[in-house]
Amino acid sequence: MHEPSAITPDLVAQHGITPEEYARIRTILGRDPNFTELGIFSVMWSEHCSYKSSRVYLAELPTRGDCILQGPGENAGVVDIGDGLAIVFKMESHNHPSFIEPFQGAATGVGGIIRDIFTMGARPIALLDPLRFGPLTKGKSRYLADGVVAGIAAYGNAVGVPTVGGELCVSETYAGNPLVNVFCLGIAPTNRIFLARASGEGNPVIYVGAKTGRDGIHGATMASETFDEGSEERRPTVQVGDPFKEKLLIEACLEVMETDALVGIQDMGAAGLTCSSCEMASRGGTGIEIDLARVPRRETGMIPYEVMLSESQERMLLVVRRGTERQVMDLFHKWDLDAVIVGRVTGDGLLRVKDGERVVAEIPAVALAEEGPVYHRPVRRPAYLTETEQADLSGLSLPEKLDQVLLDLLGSPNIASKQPVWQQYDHMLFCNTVVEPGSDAAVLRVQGTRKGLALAADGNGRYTYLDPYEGGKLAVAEAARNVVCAGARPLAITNCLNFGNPERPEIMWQFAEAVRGMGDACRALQTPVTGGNVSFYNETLGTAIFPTPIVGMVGLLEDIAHATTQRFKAQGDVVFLLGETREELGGSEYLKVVHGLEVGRPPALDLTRERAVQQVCLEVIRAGGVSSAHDCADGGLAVALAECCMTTPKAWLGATLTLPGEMRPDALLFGESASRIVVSVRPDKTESVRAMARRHGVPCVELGMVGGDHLMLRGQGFSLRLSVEAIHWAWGTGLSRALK
Amino acid sequence: MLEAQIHVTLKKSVLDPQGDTVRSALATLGFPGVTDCRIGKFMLLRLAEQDPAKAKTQVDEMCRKLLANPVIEDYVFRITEVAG
Amino acid sequence: MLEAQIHVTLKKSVLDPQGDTVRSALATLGFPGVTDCRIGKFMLLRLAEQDPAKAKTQVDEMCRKLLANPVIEDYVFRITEVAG
Amino acid sequence: MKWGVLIFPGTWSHQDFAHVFQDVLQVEWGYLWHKETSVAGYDCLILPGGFAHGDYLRCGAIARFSPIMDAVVRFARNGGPVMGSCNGFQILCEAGLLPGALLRNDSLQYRCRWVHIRTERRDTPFTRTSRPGQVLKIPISHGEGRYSAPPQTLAKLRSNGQIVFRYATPDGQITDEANPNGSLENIAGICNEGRNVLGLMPHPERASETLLGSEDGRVLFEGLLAGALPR
Ligand SMILES: Nc1ncnc2c1ncn2[C@@H]1O[C@H](COP(=O)(O)OP(=O)(O)O)[C@@H](O)[C@H]1O
Ligand SMILES: [Mg+2]
Repeated sequence: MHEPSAITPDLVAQHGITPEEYARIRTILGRDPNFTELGIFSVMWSEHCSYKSSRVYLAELPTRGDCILQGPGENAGVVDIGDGLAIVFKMESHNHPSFIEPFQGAATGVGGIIRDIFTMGARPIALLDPLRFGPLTKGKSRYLADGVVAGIAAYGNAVGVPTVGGELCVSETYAGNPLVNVFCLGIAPTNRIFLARASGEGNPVIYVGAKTGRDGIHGATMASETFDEGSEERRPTVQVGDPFKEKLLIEACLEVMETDALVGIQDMGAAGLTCSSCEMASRGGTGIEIDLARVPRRETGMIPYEVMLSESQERMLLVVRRGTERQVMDLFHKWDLDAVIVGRVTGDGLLRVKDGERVVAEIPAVALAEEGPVYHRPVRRPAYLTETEQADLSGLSLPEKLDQVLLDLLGSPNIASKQPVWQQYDHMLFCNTVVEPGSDAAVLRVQGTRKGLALAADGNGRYTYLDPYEGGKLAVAEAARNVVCAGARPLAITNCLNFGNPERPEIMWQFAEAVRGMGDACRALQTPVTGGNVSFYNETLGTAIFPTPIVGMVGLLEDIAHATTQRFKAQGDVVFLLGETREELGGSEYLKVVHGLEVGRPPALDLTRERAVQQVCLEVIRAGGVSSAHDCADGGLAVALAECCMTTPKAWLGATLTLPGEMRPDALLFGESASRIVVSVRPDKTESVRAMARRHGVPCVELGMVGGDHLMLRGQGFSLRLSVEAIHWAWGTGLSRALK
Repeated sequence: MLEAQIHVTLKKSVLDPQGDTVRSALATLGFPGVTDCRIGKFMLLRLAEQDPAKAKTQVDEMCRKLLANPVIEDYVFRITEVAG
Repeated sequence: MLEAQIHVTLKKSVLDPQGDTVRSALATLGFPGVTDCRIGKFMLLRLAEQDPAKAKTQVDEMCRKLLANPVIEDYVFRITEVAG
Repeated sequence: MKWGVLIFPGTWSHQDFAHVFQDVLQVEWGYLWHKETSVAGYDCLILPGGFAHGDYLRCGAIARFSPIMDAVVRFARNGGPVMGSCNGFQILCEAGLLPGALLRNDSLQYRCRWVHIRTERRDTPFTRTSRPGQVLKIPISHGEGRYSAPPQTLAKLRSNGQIVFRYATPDGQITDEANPNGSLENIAGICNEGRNVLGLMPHPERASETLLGSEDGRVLFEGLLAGALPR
């Protein structure tokens, strides 16, 4: 790359900088920026790094709580779980890179989120991978799905962080823009959390890890653009992940953190060296001076612009106490990692970049990191809503063979077992996994304590499309319900908000509403938001994806003995439904799979009721005698009950159940009314379950009994009977059949 | 019988962590004189096609469609006559 | 400058499921005429050594020691002069 | 009885073995860094799972040249018990301490799941307290675990009784469906002629507590803990 001789309006525009933003840059600098500075501003003020469109809304999310040690603003949130331990977690998207190169895009997404966690001093112990693709029958979507899953497996397995859960949803809406979100959780002593701050004038700044190449230059800017036909050409060099190097970085950084040398640390993620240096300085209220001539490089002839903007993976920036640099570098060398002093902390508040003696950029760090533009973009309620809301579902024809409908639903990719995915991920490393993938939430024990953690990721794009506010609420509620079913009290969330182009008022409205919904649900369920990620511009050729907020929920079990799974355990157990079923078919999987419709309103969610249902479920689990708990979500009650039957293969457990309710059988069986949980309990516990439900004012019906090798469901106007073997076959092979 | 010998390599600018690791392993093993190491794939395809010109078109298409990933890899190939 | 081009392939007797999978993927893609497919590794090493004969001895040793596993793999290589 | 757990760059199961030794079995143990050159003071060596050196080139190919491997080879030649699990098995094969090689799973995919393995031999220090034909429920987690060996090697393994574990159904049948990776003859673990070096793909350390789903893996440690070794 060559440095252009002049900063023209064209060049400014190519950097995604508006004329107004450019004017601000001139005011900040008191002059025109040079090319390197223009590049630096363009990445730091990109949507991806500056959150310029979303900031005003995110500010309304609840972020405080008794157990919250660190909310949004650092690399990841930190939550106190007692016993001197804290959990550190966050979710991020890697949608755009994964579309360009699914394997490497997903792999580097995993690498990036893991760095965010160990940067804080925590050992990463779990990953979740919420994924969205187009229908797997389409060649391109298949290719993307295969590549993404293989990339996550390749990186996660090699780096040694188990992937204990996730999501896989397919829908036409993601065909031109898949979603690859990755959640990571780590654990750290409460008194040894590290922040990304550069303090102490004169302290050395150390560069650690992989050498810098031309990878991913303008990755952050790309994440701030939609795809069109020209995207292929503007493609930056694809970043390739090196999980081996990352593993060494984890171990070496955690080892450095045990000394008292470290002052601040940040990984080089989006916008690489630029972002890590100016954010550390800005947060520390200091300046940083770095010399690019000392930066280890993989390629020759790189100009300062390229070195500053490179997104080469597996690199970290450290500030250490003066006098400890030798000790720190020796430690990295022990792990065969490059470690070089590239600069020092200054007192002038500037990010000063030198190339040898020559100063190539000089910008106030705060201006880059904190004073980026903030937009109140116009919002407008989308017109399609009038149509979808008014859809009349009462005239919908009732399928004749409801048992076949149930099998079809169980075999549809969104409901079918995701084992073909998660069996490719190590999900047991660290000997913590008490509940493996395949139940409502994964449960990990916390070594050295009696505690456990439950993790779940949820988000329903269709609901959010049909009603963004309710969709936002429902995502939080379902995630919380999932960890509750595992026996855990919901603690806090992180999120990843995947939306279209925020410059379109309809998209901005969807965003604003969804965030408002999430905020309300988080307040009601007392699960603050510890951080997250916004991914805009998820569009191809002008068509946006369904607005898809994904929630990563963490719950705490005070006693790991309460860990519960969704599967029936014993003949003779009594099955209860907590919560209420209404005639709500809008936005359901049934409507889509059987009738090809994505209309109506999503199920109504009463947050007070939701909280009460969750409370009852937790209380009955803690009281003992509960064999299983499973929330009703995609596919409704019938699907949830069928899923409960799938115990270990060849040890089938059916049930004979009567579903009360006076409504269309399909609504009763497959409607997705919120706030419902199926529990099975020992026969001697039925009275106490009823009593607890009564105390919380939660509807609680006894459906019947576990036993036999068939699932029998009876109700007003229907009766269906399926062998558990048939259920298991439909559900167990659904995904692999879709992939054939 | 025709055989296609295909070499698929990472593009120059793309990081090759495997090659780098092997290079440093070789250095530790007493071969410090390896200044660069890149690792790619080598594929041997037996073809039913008898006409070398047609085979060439086919193999090129196979490479573009499946055997190489154009985003990060380059490929070259040769068609030769081998004993069946 | 000298460059070693090394081919490491699975021994004939060793099953190559990857090759088989690629072959059947090619068939599905509309190339039924691939009767066999074997996949191996291709390595390019830049050498500091200037003497081709010495380079040859060195590379052969590298292959025996590290680059190929004699239990399952065969190797061949060539040393060529390339522009630095 | 002191257990030594080796760490190569990229190893990841060492912490799990340490956890089992420390918290479950409560025995003496210590880590051995790959750059060390002596294993003095240890009675049994464990080569744990992971991706040593990223498993680049071939699994275990680079790790076998670590400085510590000379000491491991000497220890093994003197009859010291050495167990390699997963990546550790791959390293032992590359190092020539065990015959054969581990190739890419026939599914071409990584597999992490519970399997059952049948104990074929009780005349090793690791399996001597197991029941005849005991079936162990134990997890695997690997992308390259397909055991392969030339026919002569395989014949020798058979005639010497070196095949210690085979993938089996829960009731001990050796079937194709029970084979998770396409290993020859369902081989899950083998030992050397001296019977003191064991390699297996499954992870005994992950099956050492009922809370995690199985305690069957403990049998592999208990044999050694049961008392003096018959040398
Ligand atoms: N991409 C994935 N990676 C790992 N695990 C997954 C993935 N998709 C789904 N799972 C697991 O499969 C199970 C069912 O997922 P899902 O149907 O989304 O659950 P729910 O409806 O309860 O949220 C969960 O345990 C989940 O963690
Ligand atoms: Mg659920």
